[in-house]
Amino acid sequence: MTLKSEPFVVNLGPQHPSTHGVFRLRLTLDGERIIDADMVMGYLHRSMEKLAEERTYTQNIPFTDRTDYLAAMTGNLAYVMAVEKLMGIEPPERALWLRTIMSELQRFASHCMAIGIFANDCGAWQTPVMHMFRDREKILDLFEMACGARLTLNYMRIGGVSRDIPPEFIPAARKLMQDLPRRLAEYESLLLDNEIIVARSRGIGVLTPEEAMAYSVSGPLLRASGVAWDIRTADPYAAYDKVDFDIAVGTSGDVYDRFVVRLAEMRQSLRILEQALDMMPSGPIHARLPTATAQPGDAPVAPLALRPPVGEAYARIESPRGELGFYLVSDGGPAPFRFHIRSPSFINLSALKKMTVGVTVADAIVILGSVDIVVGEVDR
Amino acid sequence: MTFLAPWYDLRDLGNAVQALLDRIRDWGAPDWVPYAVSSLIGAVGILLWVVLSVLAFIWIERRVVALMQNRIGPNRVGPAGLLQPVADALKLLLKEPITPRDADRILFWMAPIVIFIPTLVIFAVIPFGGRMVLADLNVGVLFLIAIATINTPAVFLAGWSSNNKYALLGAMRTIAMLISYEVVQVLALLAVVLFAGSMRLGDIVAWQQHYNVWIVFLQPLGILAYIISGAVEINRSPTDISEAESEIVAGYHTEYGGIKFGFFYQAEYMAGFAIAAIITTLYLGGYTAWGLEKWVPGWALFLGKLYAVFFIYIWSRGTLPRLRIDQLMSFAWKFLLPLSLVNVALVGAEVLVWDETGVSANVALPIIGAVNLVFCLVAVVAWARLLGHGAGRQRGRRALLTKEVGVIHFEPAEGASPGPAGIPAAQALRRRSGQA
Amino acid sequence: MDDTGTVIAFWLLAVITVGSALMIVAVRNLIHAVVFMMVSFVGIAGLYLTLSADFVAVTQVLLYVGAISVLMLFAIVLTPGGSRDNAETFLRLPALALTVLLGATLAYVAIDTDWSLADRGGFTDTASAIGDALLGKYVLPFEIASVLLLAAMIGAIVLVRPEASIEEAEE
Amino acid sequence: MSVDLEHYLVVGAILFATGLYLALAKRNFVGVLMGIELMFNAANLTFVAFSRFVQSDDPLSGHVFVIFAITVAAAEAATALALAVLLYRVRDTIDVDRIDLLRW
Repeated sequence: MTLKSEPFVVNLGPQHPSTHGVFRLRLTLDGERIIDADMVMGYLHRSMEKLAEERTYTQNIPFTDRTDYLAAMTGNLAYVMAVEKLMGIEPPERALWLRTIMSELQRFASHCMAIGIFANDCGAWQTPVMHMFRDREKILDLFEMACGARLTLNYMRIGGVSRDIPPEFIPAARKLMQDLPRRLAEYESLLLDNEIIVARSRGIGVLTPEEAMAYSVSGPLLRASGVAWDIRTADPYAAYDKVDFDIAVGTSGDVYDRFVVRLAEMRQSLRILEQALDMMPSGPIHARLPTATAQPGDAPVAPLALRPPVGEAYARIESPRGELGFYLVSDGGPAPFRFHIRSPSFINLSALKKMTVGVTVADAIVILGSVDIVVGEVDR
Repeated sequence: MTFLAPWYDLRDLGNAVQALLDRIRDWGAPDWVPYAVSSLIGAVGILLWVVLSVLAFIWIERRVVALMQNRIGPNRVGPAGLLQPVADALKLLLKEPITPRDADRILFWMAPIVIFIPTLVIFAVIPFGGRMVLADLNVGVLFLIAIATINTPAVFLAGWSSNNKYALLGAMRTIAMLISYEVVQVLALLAVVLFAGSMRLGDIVAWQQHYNVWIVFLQPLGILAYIISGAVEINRSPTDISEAESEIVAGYHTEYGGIKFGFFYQAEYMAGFAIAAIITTLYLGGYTAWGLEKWVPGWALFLGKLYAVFFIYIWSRGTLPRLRIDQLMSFAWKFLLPLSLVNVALVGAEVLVWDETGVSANVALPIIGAVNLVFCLVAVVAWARLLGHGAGRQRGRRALLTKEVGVIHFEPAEGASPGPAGIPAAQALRRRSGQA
Repeated sequence: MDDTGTVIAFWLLAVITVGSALMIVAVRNLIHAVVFMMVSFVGIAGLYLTLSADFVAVTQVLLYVGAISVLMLFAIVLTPGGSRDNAETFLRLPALALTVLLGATLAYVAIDTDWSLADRGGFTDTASAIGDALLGKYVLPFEIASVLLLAAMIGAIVLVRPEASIEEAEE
Repeated sequence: MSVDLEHYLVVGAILFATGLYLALAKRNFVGVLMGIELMFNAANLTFVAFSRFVQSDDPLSGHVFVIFAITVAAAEAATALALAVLLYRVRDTIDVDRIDLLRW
């Protein structure tokens, strides 16, 4: 005698309040329990990697704002680092420190968003998001001061940054540094000790270190599973080898730990920022670039386009979402021959099925929130 | 002047109505005329009050929650945004009434109306003042519960007839929750009835007035259980899982737009007021306040308390995340139900002892209040600990800080279950430590 | 019972009750049938009220409308989409004949018999009297009913428990 | 015009007949169950009507019986619907025509 029950297929998305963009999760349910989960991506595919092959290296920088639009700085940074690696350019010291400051500010802002939205997914009706936005806005103010934009920043340049920070930046940043730890303590006490958040996230969506590594997840997701892996320490870039900070590691690999790790990382970001503000040297912010003097033939390209030597390069950084890598192949022309983004959101998402099968719908939403995807980066 | 006096006695609007009815009777109208007139006045009065309150509280809730969220809230339409609810209502009225193609058309249109009625009918038995009650039923408390249950099929019909999966999920969740929390609700109210010895709401208020004690002081656990189950009934966070926005979009009313959604919205607020009114009447002394009702209009006291209770729900909505359905169900069945049962038994014993010994109320009530308060605190804390909640090991865990790259620190949380295809966590840990 | 209000109420409620009961037979959609059944139950509760049986009326709403109808809706949703019609079996005509006969007989008996009517007003307070009766004179049936409910509850749970968990329990 | 015992009894008779027809003729298990519930209600209505109108030393007994009947109906409904769900699981149908084999 067999028992029959009709599976119930629910499409979470592409239009759904909690898929953080146009991402579709096709759940097969038995009651409230998920027995199968399919991820359907591509609703936001803009063919960036192909488009980039038609544009010069400099023109590609704005694209990198628009993949992970919640962390444009780190997107910029990873791309220009790849180009610099390809061309063998060494940015000046001040540019490296500026990049560090901007990356950490961006990390803080992005984690604000991640945690706020995660709390929203848990059902806290907008309040944590709004509180987190308050602080994120202040960081965006700093960005506006530095480069005039708030979201799609286009700040990094190949060989440095687009412009130096104005004189009022450092005092404003220092003032913010004094404010933020108090706010952070507020969030920690508000959210970490919250019985309902603990009940909703403890022991949910567990990834063991083995599984996490097998799925190649990175960033807070990997660290929450107990693997102390942070590219800032493992493969230092910018000025991270000169500052002192710790890797925040969770021990249970569940949703709660991802959230804890992000909060701890925000504290570490503040630590890095304080050191960086103290240690920032003066000097040029841009390296001298080898200008393209001879244009081969009569190719219709922009004048002064950079022509990296033939070869390939992969540069990776620790973006707020994990290992963000840019792989570039140059055929010596003004545009990359191949442009590939190793986007952490996309790869972290691959573990979603593993985490969601067997839990309830409500858990799946929280797990998706804990992965912290940006669909612009998933679909590119 | 004998005729005018009661008209100006605003402490109880029932007097004014009575004066009017007496006039009508004096004119020699048949018996049913004053009866019909008083019903009409009551019904229209309640309807007006409810609609105005809902409009006001939509604005208040939005402003208060905005305050909690560092926002300003509606401030464009009218002075301080006061006309925003009116504008919203107009917008809903003018929207196109969309019916999904595969919906069950009749039920789809019927559900918003059906859900509207019981929430309105509840107010008929609520005493707003000494004589301001439309129908002081003999079985008032039972009536409240019975009418509230009509919501259940209405919600189900809304969810089912939409022919939408989110709506169906929401409807199923709502039914499961309402049925579970109804039991708790009944038990909480039963304890009140045991004290007052009557199911008539007017008698319960009179009892509280007579002994100068609000039942909340005798029934801390009861009001706790009732507030929580009330939150479940009106879908307010942390128990708003039946319309959990982040999970199932809007639950059973996902497919509803325009004025049909307006009905649901209004009904939800009205149900909130109904719960607040029940709490006020049964636990907070209704329209009385230790003799204050001699100077202040009773209905003003009542409304003040009602709005204060409703504010709790606004507050919780602005602050608390949502529980999962199984957590909420186990909260009802494992936590509230046993405690409510014990509570009822305790109250029964107390009332019995009080009756048998014949102690004066001045002695008995403080003792009962103290005993119940201690019982409430001890039982809640002890039972929560027993079920493994609120203990230190659960909460406030901070991340580990390390500088060593590539080292693995892993110990799975208690109760974490590996996924179906996963490596059991403990096994992985053993393997890991073996390697190290 | 000849005051105008009661008479109007009775006829209104009687029409609602009987009409929706007949609609249960007539409609083709099972969910609609359950809805009509709920309306019929509410109508019966109203009839109880005209008989000054307030406690019974409220209990009727609480249990039939709030619980049993919902159980039926649940049963319909938990069973396949295909069997949500409200069709009759081949026994339709014999059943119709039988029920018409039975209804006519009952009605005839009801009208024809000379009941020993009491000239008594409506009840004033039924709830406490019923409570006294249940815990006094009828305490044994009351206890038996509670045992019956418990048994039914356990039985229902055992019946629909998934097979797997039974096997697990046996292990 | 007045309303008397006979009126209620006739309403009860019609309800009972309707319920009986549902129980006899409907193909769906839930439909049959609805018929049974309707018959319960008809009986209850008759009880309450008698309790109100007929001479008795203990007129409220009718109400008490109704309370018992409702209790039994609740128990019956719960069990019967559990059976319906089980039946569907086992036989893939809740059509009473097709479950006449007297075996699972």
